[in-house]
Amino acid sequence: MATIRTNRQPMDMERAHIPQGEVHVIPERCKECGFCVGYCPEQVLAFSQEINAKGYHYPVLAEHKEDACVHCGFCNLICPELAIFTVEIARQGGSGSAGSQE
Amino acid sequence: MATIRTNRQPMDMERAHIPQGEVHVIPERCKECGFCVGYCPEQVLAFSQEINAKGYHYPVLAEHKEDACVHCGFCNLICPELAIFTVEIARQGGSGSAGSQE
Amino acid sequence: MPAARSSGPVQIRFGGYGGQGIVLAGTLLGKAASLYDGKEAVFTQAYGPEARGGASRADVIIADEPIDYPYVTQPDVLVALFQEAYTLFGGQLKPGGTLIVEEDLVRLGEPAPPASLLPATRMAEELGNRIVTNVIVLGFLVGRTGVVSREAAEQALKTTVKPAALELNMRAFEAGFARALAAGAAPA
Amino acid sequence: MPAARSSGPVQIRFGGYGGQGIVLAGTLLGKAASLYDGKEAVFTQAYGPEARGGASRADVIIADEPIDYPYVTQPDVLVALFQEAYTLFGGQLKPGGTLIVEEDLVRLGEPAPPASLLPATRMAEELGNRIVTNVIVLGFLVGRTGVVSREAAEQALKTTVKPAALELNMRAFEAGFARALAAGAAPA
Amino acid sequence: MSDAPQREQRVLSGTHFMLGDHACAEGALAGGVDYFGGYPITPSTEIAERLARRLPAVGGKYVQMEDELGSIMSILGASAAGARSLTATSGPGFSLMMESIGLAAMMELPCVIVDVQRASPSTGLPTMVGQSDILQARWGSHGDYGMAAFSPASPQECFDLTVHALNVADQYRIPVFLMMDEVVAHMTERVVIPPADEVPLVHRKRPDHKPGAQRHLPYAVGEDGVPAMAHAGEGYKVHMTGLTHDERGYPALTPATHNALVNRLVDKVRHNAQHIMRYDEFELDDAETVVIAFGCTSRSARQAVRQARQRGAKCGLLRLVSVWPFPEQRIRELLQRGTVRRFVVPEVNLGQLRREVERLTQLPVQRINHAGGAMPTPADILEVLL
Amino acid sequence: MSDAPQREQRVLSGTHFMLGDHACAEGALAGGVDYFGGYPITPSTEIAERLARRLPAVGGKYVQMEDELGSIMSILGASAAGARSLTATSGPGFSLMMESIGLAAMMELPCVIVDVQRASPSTGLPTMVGQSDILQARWGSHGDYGMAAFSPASPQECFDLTVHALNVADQYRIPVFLMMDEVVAHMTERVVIPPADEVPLVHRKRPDHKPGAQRHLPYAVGEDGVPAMAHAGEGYKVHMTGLTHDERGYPALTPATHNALVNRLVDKVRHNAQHIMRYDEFELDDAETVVIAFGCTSRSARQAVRQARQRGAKCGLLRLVSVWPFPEQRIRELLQRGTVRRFVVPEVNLGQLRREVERLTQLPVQRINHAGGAMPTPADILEVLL
Amino acid sequence: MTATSAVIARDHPNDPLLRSDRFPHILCPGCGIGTVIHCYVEAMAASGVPLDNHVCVSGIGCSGRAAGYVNVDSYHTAHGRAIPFALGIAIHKPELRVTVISGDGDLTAIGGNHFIHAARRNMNLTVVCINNFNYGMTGGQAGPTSPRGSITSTAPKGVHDRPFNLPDLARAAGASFVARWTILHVRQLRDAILRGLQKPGFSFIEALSPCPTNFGRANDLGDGMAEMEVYRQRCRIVQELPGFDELDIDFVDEERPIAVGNFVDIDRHPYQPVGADAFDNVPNGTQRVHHPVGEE
Amino acid sequence: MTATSAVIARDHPNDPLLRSDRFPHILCPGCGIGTVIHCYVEAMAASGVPLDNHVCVSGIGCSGRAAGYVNVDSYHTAHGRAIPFALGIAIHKPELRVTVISGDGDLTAIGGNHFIHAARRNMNLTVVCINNFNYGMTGGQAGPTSPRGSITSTAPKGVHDRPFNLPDLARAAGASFVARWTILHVRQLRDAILRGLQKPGFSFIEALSPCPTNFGRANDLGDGMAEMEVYRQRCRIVQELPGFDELDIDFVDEERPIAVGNFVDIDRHPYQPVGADAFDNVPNGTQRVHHPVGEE
Repeated sequence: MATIRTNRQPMDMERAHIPQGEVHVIPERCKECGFCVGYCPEQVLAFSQEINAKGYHYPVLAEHKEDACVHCGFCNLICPELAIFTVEIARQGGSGSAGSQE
Repeated sequence: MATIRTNRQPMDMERAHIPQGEVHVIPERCKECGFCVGYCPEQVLAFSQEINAKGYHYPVLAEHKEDACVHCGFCNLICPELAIFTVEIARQGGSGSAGSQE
Repeated sequence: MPAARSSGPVQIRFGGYGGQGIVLAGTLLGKAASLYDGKEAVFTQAYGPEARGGASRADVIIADEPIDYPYVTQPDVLVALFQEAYTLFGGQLKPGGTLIVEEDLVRLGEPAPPASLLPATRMAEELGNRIVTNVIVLGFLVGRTGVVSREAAEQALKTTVKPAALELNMRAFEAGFARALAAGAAPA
Repeated sequence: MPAARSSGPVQIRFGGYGGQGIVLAGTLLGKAASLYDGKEAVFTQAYGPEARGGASRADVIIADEPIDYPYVTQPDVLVALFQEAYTLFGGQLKPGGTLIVEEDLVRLGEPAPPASLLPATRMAEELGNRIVTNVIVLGFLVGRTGVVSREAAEQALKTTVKPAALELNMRAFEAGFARALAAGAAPA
Repeated sequence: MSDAPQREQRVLSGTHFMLGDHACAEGALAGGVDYFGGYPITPSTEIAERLARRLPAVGGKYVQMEDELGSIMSILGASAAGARSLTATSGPGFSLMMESIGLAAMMELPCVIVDVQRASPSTGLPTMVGQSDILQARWGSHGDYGMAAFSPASPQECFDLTVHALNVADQYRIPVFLMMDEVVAHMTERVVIPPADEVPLVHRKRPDHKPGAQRHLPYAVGEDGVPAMAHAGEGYKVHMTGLTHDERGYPALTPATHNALVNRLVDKVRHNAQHIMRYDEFELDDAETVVIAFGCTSRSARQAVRQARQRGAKCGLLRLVSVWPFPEQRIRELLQRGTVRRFVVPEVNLGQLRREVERLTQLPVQRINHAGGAMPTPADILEVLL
Repeated sequence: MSDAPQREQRVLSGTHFMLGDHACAEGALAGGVDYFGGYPITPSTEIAERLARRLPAVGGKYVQMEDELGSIMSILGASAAGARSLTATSGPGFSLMMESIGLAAMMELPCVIVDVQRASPSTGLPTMVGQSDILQARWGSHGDYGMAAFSPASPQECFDLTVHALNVADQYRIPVFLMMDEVVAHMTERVVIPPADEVPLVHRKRPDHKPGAQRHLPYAVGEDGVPAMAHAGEGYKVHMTGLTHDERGYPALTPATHNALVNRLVDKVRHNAQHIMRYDEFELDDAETVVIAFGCTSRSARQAVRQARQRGAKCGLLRLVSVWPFPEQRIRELLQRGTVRRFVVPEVNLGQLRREVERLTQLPVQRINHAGGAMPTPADILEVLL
Repeated sequence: MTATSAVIARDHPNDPLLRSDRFPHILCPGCGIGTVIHCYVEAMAASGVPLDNHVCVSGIGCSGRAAGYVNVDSYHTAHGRAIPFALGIAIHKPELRVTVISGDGDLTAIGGNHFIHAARRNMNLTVVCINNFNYGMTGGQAGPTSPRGSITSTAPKGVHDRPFNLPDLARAAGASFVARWTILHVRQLRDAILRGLQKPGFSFIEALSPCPTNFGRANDLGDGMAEMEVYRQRCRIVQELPGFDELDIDFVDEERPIAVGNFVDIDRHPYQPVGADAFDNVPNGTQRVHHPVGEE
Repeated sequence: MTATSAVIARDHPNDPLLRSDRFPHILCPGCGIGTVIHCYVEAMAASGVPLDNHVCVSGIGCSGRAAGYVNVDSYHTAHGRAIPFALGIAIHKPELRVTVISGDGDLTAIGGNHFIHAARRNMNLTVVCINNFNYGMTGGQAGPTSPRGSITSTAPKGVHDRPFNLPDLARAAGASFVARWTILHVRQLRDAILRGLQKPGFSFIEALSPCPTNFGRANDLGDGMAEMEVYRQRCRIVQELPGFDELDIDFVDEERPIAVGNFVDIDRHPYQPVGADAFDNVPNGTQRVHHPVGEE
């Protein structure tokens, strides 16, 4: 699925500072709607191979995206199940924000 | 009460021909609202001295207005009681349409 | 006046048209009896859309004992303030009952029954305001029948009418009451 | 299979999740019995918003006599098409009743009760469309228990399924039925 | 029935394995319904859904209204224009229809309202069974009025009684209620639909004079108390009002007119109760215990009676097919036999119809109640019978 | 009662010559009403008009709603926020309120609904008397639920019973109906309003713990079956639903929960019937004929009994002040004396409450009915008594 | 020379269009409901639709009595429910032209939901709302059209909430023809009703009318003529739907004009019930059409 | 390298704002109601109004379950009647900020009358209408917001009548703040609700949401993502309320844009109940105010 362009910039994004986020997931709440995976501006997420108790594939970090989260909060707010959120952490070196360069 | 100027010309009025009307009244229907008397464009009408069975003064022809009705139909349509109407008659000579010259 | 003096219930009916103030007259009468004469009283009136512009009625029952059935069935006293009221209610008056009519608005017909004729509207106009026609009627009724005491009626007026209008109303009541006395009836 | 051959009512419960088509399976079974086998049958299912996405059930009772109470209380036959259905309904099965489970989606646990294992989803995929999982299950059930005749079931299919899909459904029924026979059960 | 071209078969003659709700919808079609106005509500929605598909295909009209207030008023309007009309709802929607049910009774507009009862009060258990709108059906609108109510116990009866309800509504010009319950509505069983020409249809009485020939009096009645009905658009210049009215349909605001009118509205049903009423007897001949039940509960009751008989208990079942009129006379007859010792009334409510039984007898009336969500089982009833 | 500054006297202590509708409004004020939401309808409008003037002047709120559906829901919302709240209507509006009455019962939101009965069904005779919503008050909403209904026979009782109705609603958290009738509403008599501190006020039970201290369970009950009520805005984080619910107020869609809940709702009234109920006895001691009457009709009945006694007829009157709960037990007691030979039930309807009497006895129950517009006169009743 | 009598008549030429045996009607002197009834029956006669194909439906209230006075099939229904009743007739017999005449309280307070939904569906209905700014039948309570500041029996110190702009509401809900006139503008009113009768879809005509007994007496408009004078002095005819506030009626601010006119006249496909035919993709778009209605 | 797990959590930071013991909720996968609830609780927390002063009221239907999931005083009332229930609370305790969250069927079909009247009065209420174009709870029937041509269980051949333009209807009825967003526009949606919570008077926020189980399945929008993609491709943000037809939502015409935005934001005096004070002649006029809401 293609990266979506939301009509506006992510809320906290500033040119001067791109925060790094850590993705937290509550697998048992997930119903695999795909909103977080589909609309993460940095394409950080993918579906799990495992299923939860109800049989749903929940979000995990996509390949090579372990450091790509910019803590924009979009996945958190759009999740209808309150099953995902991000926490800001100290930015580590690396190419994590590649996805935002498209 | 002053003559009203309705926003538009009476329906059937044409410069070429001013019809003459004969006013018919059903006194027992009248409740003396005054709409016909108040808004006759030719000020043809006045209130009766007599009252009907319910105690209301109904419309009669005003002094010197016996021939002034131009059969515009306004009194007919505005009467909430269907207690008055006009009938077109052959125009007689005289100063009947003085009211329209104001 | 027999009905008024009896200890049984007295039924009074006012018949008038809108604007004549019979509802207030009835209320004042009932209030006078109930609150200031230590009697029982109930007031009722007719309601209904068809009644508009037509005859309406205001009924009072006054008694020494609690009143069960609240409606006037056969008036001991009938006050007819215009023609239609007399036409409608005249036949219901109890034999020997008291009939009071607006002298200028009611024609009793032939043979005319015994009646007290009261030019209430004219009297009100003489007092300066047609609006007190009803209180003149009330004063006359009290004077003529004694169903309530003069004091009770005046007290009812005082506790009901707006202060600014009280003086006029008291004069109206007095005018009606005086006319009744002049006509020869003795209050209870 | 004792329950199926007895003249008393037979209670069949399908447990599955949305999309597995158990409502159609139950309806077909009831229709076959009721319209084409000359028996009495009633079909019921569970409703409710909380049921969405969770386990649902489709129940059929088949009998020779009119059926009064319409609900399955203790299934003679239980078809569990995914784990939660087995968990919920497994304990209700009548002692000695028939248990049919989706081989790939249900783990029977230890000690495993006697059960017919049916890889219905896989079989449907082999036939080209998972949508006929339910008809494979039906074919197997009919072959395994004989609660309705093969002819009646096929007739029910013919009068229910859209013509374009009939051939696939008939193959699916046949596949399920054949597997039951291969597994050693004799139809009635 | 509309003359519009019918692109599908109106009467689905044949033998079907059919959901109760769908059988009701097919009964509406076979019974000649021209117009359905409705609003979705569980567990009646399947009736609307089936009619949304089927009714237009046979020349009828389906309108999904904005609410139940609109639903019932639209079927009354359609009825005034000559349609056989019907709506379907459940408890909360039924409550919303109460005001207009009074209008139907007062204007004498035939209509059928299906109430698929669920566990109540309020929102309750929307997907589960109740039988607790039975007294509401009788008394839910303000004032006294005539009505009838039927309660099917099977999908077959959902079909049959919908037809009957439409006939009764038309014949007596009253609102008729089909008091289904969720069990019956959501149960699939064999339903036999007769050939179209064997569906019994009774239609409303129509004026015996042409429009314009004489003044039409919309509420003039003969001995049977049912006025002939002229429809909108036929030239009779009908007037109808929910106010107390005279034969002309004009407001006549007097106690005497009101008393005569309302008594006539009630008498239409009372005097024809034997024609409207339906019930079913099972093993009653020597019964000492009489079970009185209706709708889904009567299924458990029949099974319980059967089982109790096997164990020697002298019991029988009076199954109410019509709940209103209530078969008072039949029960009095049973009582006159002198063999009856007690009544048992199982219901999915806290004891509504048992009150009617209590009016008729001082014998014990035992209640078996569930407030809703589940019907009494045969075992529940058997326990009381033994 | 609101703490807002009161610019007028809330309790109009003293002796008045007052219209029944106005006495009801003054009862509402004296009974502590904070919120009135209403919609005009004859013959209840004078209640609204008086409260529109008086309520804001004592710090309360009057809202004229868009319809009766809105009226009742707004008083339920106000009740949830802690208000003593009331609405007033007449038959057609009462019918429209039926759905939400079920919500009031299910959520256990105290409220008082005044129904000034007029001649019905439908629009009927809007300005004339009826008593034909009495069974509707009991059964008009879908399902079973607990409620109470009072029927005043005088302006004084309009005052007194409005206060009592508010108390009962609060104490048991049920909808309470004041079933007035047009005669009583439009009658002016002496009304004595006690000093403010002598108006008997009973308020709803409140949580015995502070918000946040522990989890608040909105529907946890003790022995009396009535849950303590926390209000919106107090921090208890209440949840309420019209669905079948558990102690937390959460939906709990099982038959067992439903059965327990609905039985509790009904038992709140049944178990406290003796506290809620009011009736009045007149000349009953040796009565062979017992007249049972309520509202305006009881006035004619009392007069008729008085007159019949004068002529030697052994009769008496059981005047129902509470119509629901119906005084079953008292009637059974009367029956046990063995002196009663018959009952006479005059009503301005076609025989509604007489059905309740019939449930309790096989003695003759004679009806005196008028469908509406006029009440039975003393002579009508006397004729039957002699 | 003193005033002389007009010709004394016993019948009115329009009597056949009316249930004239019921005249005089129950409405008060100075009330404009009779005028609206008169405009309706004239429009009906001029519509080209046979009289037997006209149906009139009313709700409850003074204006709700209208159905009882017109000599066509007519139904005086329940409070607020005239529109769905009319809808049932119109759907079952599409050849009939169904007109709803009722009051502001009936149609837009208790009946507001049916009003907006019938407009949304673009039902084949002509709805004439006689707006007299209060509940007349019950004695003058405030309603959703009572102008701010007006005195009523339930707003003794003045109405606080703002009234509906009914033309704007009707338009936003989806009506095809929307007009407002007063009963002083009898010809325009009649012609607007006529336009409504001839036009497919949902037509809405608001007719402002005095209620001297209740609204008038409480608001220094003591007889019908006083309110008519306000109309005469303050009404302004506009051709397009004015802005939201420009449509407000305000009796307190004496400078404020009252906008009247045929505001909306667009073509949009009228309602059809759920059909056996597949949805035909009729463009949803609308266009204003210019007809010289009421502008003779 | 394969995908790696994120941090596995048991609680969500917003759990205290929710009745998290009831999660997972009963709503279907791909349904957007949970997202709206999430936006509401974030707006609530950001509003500056103490949490104890927030009240949430819902009607019946899938969206009506919203009240059951938010950890404030919350009432799940009767179908269509959330607004008058909320009104009673708001009038009796003006210090509370009452939000109504419910569905399109609940608020604008059966509840349409309360909706327009609350807007007319300019009640202090924030009304969030989750519009999923059909009745979800009962299985996908057509409603007053079902776009023309959409397939539903009661319109198997396509809906014929046109849907409401809810923003235009709300504006014409009198709302002070009117917005429409989709659940893809989560931040704008949250901020619009926040604006509603902070603004006196009647705020209306329409939140378009997928209903994959019913509406989606019947209309080739088979899962939530399919409908989200429509939103992504076709939504256009506009600043002023567009014309009537421009607000229409049309899933048949794939070229048609869907207008979203904060359309109306005006100051108009909020409702007060009938008061003891005389009517104060607050000007009725309105003015558009410019707040950069939801336009971060």
